[in-house]
Amino acid sequence: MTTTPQAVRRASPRSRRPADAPVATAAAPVADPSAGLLPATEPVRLLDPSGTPLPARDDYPEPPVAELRELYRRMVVGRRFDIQATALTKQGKLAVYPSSRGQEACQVGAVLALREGDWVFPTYRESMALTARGIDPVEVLTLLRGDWHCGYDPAAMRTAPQCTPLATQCVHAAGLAYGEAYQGRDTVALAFIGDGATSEGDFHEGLNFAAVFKAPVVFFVQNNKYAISVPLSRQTAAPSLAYKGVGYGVPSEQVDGNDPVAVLAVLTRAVQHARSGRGPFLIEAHTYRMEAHTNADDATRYRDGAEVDAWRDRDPVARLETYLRERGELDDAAVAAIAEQAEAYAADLRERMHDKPAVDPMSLFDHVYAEPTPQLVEQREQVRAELAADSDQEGAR
Amino acid sequence: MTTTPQAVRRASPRSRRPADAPVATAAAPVADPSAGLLPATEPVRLLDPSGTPLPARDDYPEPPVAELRELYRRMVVGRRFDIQATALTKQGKLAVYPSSRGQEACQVGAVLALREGDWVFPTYRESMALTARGIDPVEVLTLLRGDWHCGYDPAAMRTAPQCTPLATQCVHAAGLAYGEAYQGRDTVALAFIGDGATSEGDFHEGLNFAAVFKAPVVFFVQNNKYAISVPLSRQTAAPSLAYKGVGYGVPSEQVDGNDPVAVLAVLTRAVQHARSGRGPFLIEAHTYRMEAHTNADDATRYRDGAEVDAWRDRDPVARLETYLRERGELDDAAVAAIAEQAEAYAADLRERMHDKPAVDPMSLFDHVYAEPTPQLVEQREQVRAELAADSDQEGAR
Amino acid sequence: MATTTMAKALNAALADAMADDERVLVFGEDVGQLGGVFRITDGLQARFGDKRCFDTPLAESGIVGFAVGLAMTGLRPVVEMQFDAFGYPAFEQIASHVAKLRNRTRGALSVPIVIRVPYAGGIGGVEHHCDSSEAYYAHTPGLKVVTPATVDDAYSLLREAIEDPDPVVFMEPKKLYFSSAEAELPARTAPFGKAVVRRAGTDATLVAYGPAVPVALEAAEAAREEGWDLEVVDVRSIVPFDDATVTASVRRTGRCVVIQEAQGFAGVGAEIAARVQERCFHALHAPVLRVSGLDIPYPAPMLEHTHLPSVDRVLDTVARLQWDDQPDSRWVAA
Amino acid sequence: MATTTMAKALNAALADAMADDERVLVFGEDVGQLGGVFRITDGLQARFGDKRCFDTPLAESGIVGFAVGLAMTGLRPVVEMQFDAFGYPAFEQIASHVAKLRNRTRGALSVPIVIRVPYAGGIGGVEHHCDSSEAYYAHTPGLKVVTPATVDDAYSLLREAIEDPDPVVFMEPKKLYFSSAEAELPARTAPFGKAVVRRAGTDATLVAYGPAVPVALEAAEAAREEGWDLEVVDVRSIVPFDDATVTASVRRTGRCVVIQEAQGFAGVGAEIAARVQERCFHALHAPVLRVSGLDIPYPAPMLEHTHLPSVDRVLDTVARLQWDDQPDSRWVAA
Ligand SMILES: Cc1ncc(C[n+]2csc(CCOP(=O)(O)OP(=O)(O)O)c2C)c(N)n1
Ligand SMILES: Cc1ncc(C[n+]2csc(CCOP(=O)(O)OP(=O)(O)O)c2C)c(N)n1
Ligand SMILES: [Mg+2]
Ligand SMILES: [Mg+2]
Repeated sequence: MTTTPQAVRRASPRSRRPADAPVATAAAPVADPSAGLLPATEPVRLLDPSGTPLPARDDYPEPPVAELRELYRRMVVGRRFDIQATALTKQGKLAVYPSSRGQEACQVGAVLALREGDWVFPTYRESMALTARGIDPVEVLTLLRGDWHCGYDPAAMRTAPQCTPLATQCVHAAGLAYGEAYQGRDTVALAFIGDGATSEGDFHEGLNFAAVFKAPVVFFVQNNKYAISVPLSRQTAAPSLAYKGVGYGVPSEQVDGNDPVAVLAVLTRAVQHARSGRGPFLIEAHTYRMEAHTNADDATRYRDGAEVDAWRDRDPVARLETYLRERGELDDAAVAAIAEQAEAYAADLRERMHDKPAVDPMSLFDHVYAEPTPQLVEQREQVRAELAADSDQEGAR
Repeated sequence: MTTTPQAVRRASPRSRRPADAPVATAAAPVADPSAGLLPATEPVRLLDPSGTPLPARDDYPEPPVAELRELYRRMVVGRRFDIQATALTKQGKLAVYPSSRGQEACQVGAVLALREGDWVFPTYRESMALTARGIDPVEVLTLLRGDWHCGYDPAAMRTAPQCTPLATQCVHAAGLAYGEAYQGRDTVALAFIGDGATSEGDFHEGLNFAAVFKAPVVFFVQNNKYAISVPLSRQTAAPSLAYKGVGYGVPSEQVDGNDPVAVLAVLTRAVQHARSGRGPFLIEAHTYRMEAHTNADDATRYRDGAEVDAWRDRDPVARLETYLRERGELDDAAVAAIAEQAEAYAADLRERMHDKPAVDPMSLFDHVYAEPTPQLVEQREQVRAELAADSDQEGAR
Repeated sequence: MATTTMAKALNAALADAMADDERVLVFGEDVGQLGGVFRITDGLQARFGDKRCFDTPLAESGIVGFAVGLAMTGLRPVVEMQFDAFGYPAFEQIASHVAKLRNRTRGALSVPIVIRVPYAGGIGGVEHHCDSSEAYYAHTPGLKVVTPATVDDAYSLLREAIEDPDPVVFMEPKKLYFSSAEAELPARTAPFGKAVVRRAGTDATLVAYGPAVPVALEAAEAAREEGWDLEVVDVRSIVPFDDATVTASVRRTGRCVVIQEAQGFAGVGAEIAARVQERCFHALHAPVLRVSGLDIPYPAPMLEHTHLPSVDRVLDTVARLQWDDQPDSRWVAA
Repeated sequence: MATTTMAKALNAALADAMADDERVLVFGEDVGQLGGVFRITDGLQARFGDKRCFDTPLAESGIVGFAVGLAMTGLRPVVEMQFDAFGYPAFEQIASHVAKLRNRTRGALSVPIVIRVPYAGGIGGVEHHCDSSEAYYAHTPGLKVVTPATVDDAYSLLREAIEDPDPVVFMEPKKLYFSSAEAELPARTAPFGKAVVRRAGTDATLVAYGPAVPVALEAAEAAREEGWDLEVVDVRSIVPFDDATVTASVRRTGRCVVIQEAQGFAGVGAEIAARVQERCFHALHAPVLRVSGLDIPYPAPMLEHTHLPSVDRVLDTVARLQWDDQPDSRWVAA
C-alpha cells in the first residue's frame, strides 16, 4: 500500500506553444499605466475564518469540489507529516526541522494548482508542498536528516532542491520557465518565497528577469509575518508585499493564505495567466507560522502567545473541513478515513526513519564533477586508505 | 581668478533634528494603500520643449529666478567642461570619458537642490554634477586620467567617490543618510543612478533599507534610455521606473529630465520631503544620453541618428536660455559673459591637464590599510629596490 | 577566573565595546530581540536600546553597504552575516567597497567596519551553513581577517577588530562557540598580526587557525605516543600574517604541517605552505605538507567527519614528514 | 594559416559552438546588438537571431541565476560578466548554486554553464575593471577554471568549456584580446587538465597562466643573456590542475618560479608553489618562489606597471634561486 498522495492528474505539460517567447517592451505612459498591475487593496477571501462561504466572485470562481476535497486530504496528510517530522527531531532522527504548520493552505494549494509537468521551486520550509507534490517523505527529509543535501530526484519530480540561500531560487525559476517556453513547452514555474526573503536582491532580479522575458512564473510569497525573529515591519514599508509587482510590470494579488479555497482559486488563475503567455504573476498570501522558525528556535523570545493564539482561530484545515462538511462534501466517515490515511502515512515515515541510513563516504567524490579531477582522485585514494586503516583497527579489536 | 562655480550658499547642515529616526512599520491594508506613493502618470514638466512656460502648478512652484539663473550658468559651464573632457580623450590626456551631454538639467539641477552639507552619491557619469558641486575639474578627471581612483576629498566635498559597481551606491546613501540623522544632523543624501542600474539587486536593497529606516535619501534615476547599448525595454516591463517606489512604500515622481525648471522644482520638493523626516523619495527623470556611452563606445551600432536628432530639439540648455530670455532674466550680454566664464573654465582645465601628473609609485602602499602590513612593508622594499635599480640603470646610460 | 564559552566571550566583547564607545552599532539579521541565532548579540538590544542594536531587512549586500554609509559618518558598525555562505550576497560590497574605500580615496574615507562571520562546520549543519570562506576575504587586499581559537582570543580579537581603523572580517568558528575555558574578561591577548605558540615542541610545527587549532593540539598530544614532540602555532591573524613566529618555529623544528578546515585548493593553507618553504627552505627536512578539508562542497552532516581534518589525518601527514630522510613514495616519479 | 587575434578566436569559438549545437545560448550585458564591449560576441545576434544571443537586464546575479534555470531545461548557457569585478554580484549564485548543484542532487541536475570573465589588467582600465578574480573561483569546488594565453587555446578551451558537462569559469585575459598569432581555426589543442610546456629549458621552470604567460616567455628570452635556460609552463587549466606536467618539469630543472598577475596572498600561485614543493622537494635546489601582483587593490592606470609582474621582477626572482646554493639572504634569521 502506498500512502504517498497521488500526483494530480491533469494534462501533460508538453504542448503546442510556439518557441518564441516575446520580450516585453516598456509601455509609453498611458492614462493609467498601473491599471491591472496593482493588487486589490484587500486579500482575496472566499471563506470567512469560520469556514462560512463569502459571496461568490466572478474573478475567482470557486474551484471544483473534487479539487477541494483533494486539497483537504493533502492538507491533513501534510499536517500529520509536519507533526511527525517535529517529533523526529525530538527523537534525534532529524537534525533540524522547519515546521510549516499553519501554512497548509498555501503549501498544498500552490502545488494543487499546478500540472505534473510544471516546476516547483521550494525553500527549506516547503516540506508540506513537497509531500503534497508526491515526493516520498523520507526523501523530503534527507536534507534535514543529514545523509545528503537533496533526497529526491528534482528532474523526475519537477521540483528543484529545497533552496536555502534566500531568494536565489527566484532567478532559477525565471530561467527555467523561459527555457521551457523557449523549447515550446508550456511549463509553468512556481517559486515559493518567504516575506523576509523579498528583501534580497535576487527577489528583485528574479521578478525583473521573469517580467522582461515574459517567463511563465508564479512568484508565491508566503507572508507568515516573520523572518526567523524579524517581523514584517522590519522588512518593508510598502503597503503590502504584493505592491512590489507594479515596479516590474507584473500583476499581483493578495490572498488570505489561511483560506484554502481562496488560495487554490488565486493560484489557479495565476498559473493560467502564466501559462497563457502573459508573463509572471506575483501573489502575497497572508498567513502565519504557528511554530518557531525551526525546532532549534525559541519563538517566545520575540512574539507573544496571544498573537499565536489569535491565529489558531484561523486554522486553514479546520476552515476547509467546516466548509466541506457544511456543503455535505465531507462527513465523519470521510474525515476519519482521511485521518487514518494520514496516520498510516506518518507511521510509514516513522518506521522508515527509524534506522540511520547507510551513507558511503566514498560517494563524497562522485558528484563534484561529472568525472573527478586528478586532485579528487588523489584525495579519494587517501580517504580510501584512511577508511581501510580504520576498519583494520576495528577488525584488530 | 577662480573659474570653479561657487558652491550654493544655503544654511549649514548641522541642525536641530532629534536623534531618533523612527523605523517605518508596514501599514495594515487601508482604503487605498498606494495613495501618495504612485507617481503621476505623466512626468512633471514646467517648460515645454521650446522653453515656453506651461501653466503653473501648486505642487511644484517654480524655483526663484536667481536659482534658475545659477542653474543656467552651471549648465553652460558643465556642458563646456564636458566638451573639453571629450576633447582631452582625443588628445590622449584622458583614458576614457563618459559624457553626460544632454543630461545637464538633471546633473546640475540635482546638485542645486541640495545644501552644501548634504551628500551626493554620483556614478561615473556625473562629471557635470561634480563640477556643479564645486569640485575642482582636474580632481573630477583624476579617475579618468588615471593617476588615482578618486581625485577629490569626498569628506570635504560631501561627495562620495564616483561609483562604478552599478547601484552599490544606493545602499551607501541609505546608510549615510541614516547615520547622519542618527547623529542629529539633517543631512540629505542624493543617490544618482542610471536606468540600467535599477535592475541590480543593490537598487532594491538600497531603496528598501532607506524606506525601512526612514533615511533621508533622494534616489534620482536618470533614465537616459540606454545602459551602454541596452535599451530600457530590456531593463524593465514596468510602466515606468518611478513605479518601483510603491513596492518599498516610497513616494515617487517622474520628471521631464530635459526641463531644467521642472527638474529643480521636483528635486527641491523631494529634498524637502527627505529632510523633513518623511523618508526617501524616488525620482525618474526622462532624459537622453546624447553621446555614446563613453568615447570608446560606438553608439551607431545600436541606435540611429534620427532618434538622437529628435532629442536635440529638447536640449535643456537652450530650453532654459529661451525661457530666461523671454522672462527678461537673461540677455545677450549675460549669455556672452557666462559663455566666457565657461571658456575660461575650459581653458584653465586644458592648461592644467596639459602635463602628465607626477605619481609616486611608492604611494601604492600608503592607503591599503591605515598602517601597511608587514607583507606590504616587504613588498614596498622590493619595489623601492626595483625603482632604485631602474634609476641606476638610467643614470648609467 | 570564571569558566566561560567563546560565545559568551564574544557577547561580552560586543557589550564592552558598545559601553566604551557610543559610536559602535550592532546590526544584522535576528541580532536584536532574538540575540542572534547563536546568541552572540544576546541582551545587547535590551541594554543599549534598539537604535544601537537592531535587526535589518534580510539582505546581506544591504547590510554591508548600509554599514559602509554609516561608517562614512563616523560610526563603527559591527554586522553579522548569519552564516558563512550568506556572506556571499555581500561579496561585491565587501570586495569592491569595504576593502577598497580607503585606498580609492587616498585615506580620505575609511571603513572601520567589523563583519562577523560564523564559519566552518563540525556542527551537523545543513548545506550552506558550514562553508569555510576565509580565503575569499584573505585574498582581497584591504581587508584584515582574524579568527580566534580560544575564549580569551575571541574577546580580545573582537575588541581589537572594533577598535581597528580598517575593516576586519572576523571569522568565528561555529564549532568552538560552546567550547569553554577559564578566562578573566576583559582579557587582552596578543594583538593583530601576531601568531601564538600554543604548545611548544621540537620535532615539527603544526600551523593551524580557527577550528583547526583544537585538532592540531589534540594531534600533538596523540603524537607523543608515536614519539613526536610537536609544536602548535595558532595563526589567529590571517591578514596581517605573522611570518616571524611561524618561520622561527619551523626553523627550530625543521618540519611543518599546515592545517585548515577549508577545502585545500588555493586556500590560506596554500599561502602558509608557500611562505614557509620560501623562507625556511634550508631548515626543512621535508616538504611543508598540508591537511585540509577535501576539495568538495561541504558535505551533509552524516559525512562531514570524513571531510574534516581529523587527528588521524594530521598524524598520517606528520608520519609523511620523511623522518627517515627518504622521499615521499607517493611523489617519486614512476 | 591566417593571423588572428584572441578576441576573434573567442568569437569564432562561440559562433562555431552555436552553429554546432542548438542548445547553446549566449547572453549578458551588451552582448547582443553591440557584440560586447570587447566585441567577443560580435555578429552572433545577427547570425543566430535574438533568441540565441541576447541582452539581459543589467544584473549579474540574475544573469547567472537565469542561466542556472535555463541549464536545468537542457540548454547550454554561455554568459558574460562584463568585467572581472562585475562578477562579484553573482558570487552567491556561482558559489552556492552553479558550483554545487550537481553535488547537491547526486548528479540528478547539472549546470553546464560557461561564465566568461574578461579579467586582469595591463590595459589602463579604471578601477573595478582590472581585478584578477580567478582564485575566488578556483577555491570553490565544483567549478572548473581555465584561462587561455594563446590564440588557438582561446578557441579550443572555449569550445571545450561549452561542451563540458560541468560549469566552467572561463577567464579571458583582457590584455591579450588583441594579441595575434597565426592560427588555423577551428583548432583543437590540449584538453582541460593539461598544462603545456611553451618553451623548453633546463635551468629553472617558470609556471604561469593567462596574462602572465607572455611575461614568462619574455623573461625566459631575456634570461638567456644572463646565462639561464628557462622552461616555461602554461597552466591553462587551473582546475583541474595538471600536477604531472608541472612536477615533471620542475624535477628536470630543479628550480621553480610561479608567476601570476593577481595579488599574491592566498592566490592560485600559492597553491602551485605549495604543490610543487610538496611533490618535488628532493629535486629542488631552492625554494619555489613566486612573482605576483602586489597585495593592494588594483591601482590606477598610471601606476599599474609598478603593480604588474614585470620581466625585471621575474628575472630578479630567478636570480634569487640560489644558483650558488647559498640561502636567500633576505630570509636568513637575524
Ligand atoms: C542569503 C541568506 N541569508 C540568510 C539566511 C538565514 N535564514 C534562513 S531562514 C531566514 C528567515 C527567512 O524568512 P522568510 O523569508 O520570511 O521565510 P520563512 O522562514 O518565514 O518561511 C534566514 C534569515 C539564508 N538562509 N540565506
Ligand atoms: C555591477 C556592474 N555591472 C556592469 C558594469 C558595466 N557597466 C558600466 S556602465 C553600464 C551601463 C549602465 O547603464 P545605466 O545604469 O543606464 O547608466 P548610464 O551609463 O546610462 O548613465 C555597464 C553595464 C558595472 N559598472 N557594474
Ligand atoms: Mg517569513
Ligand atoms: Mg542609462
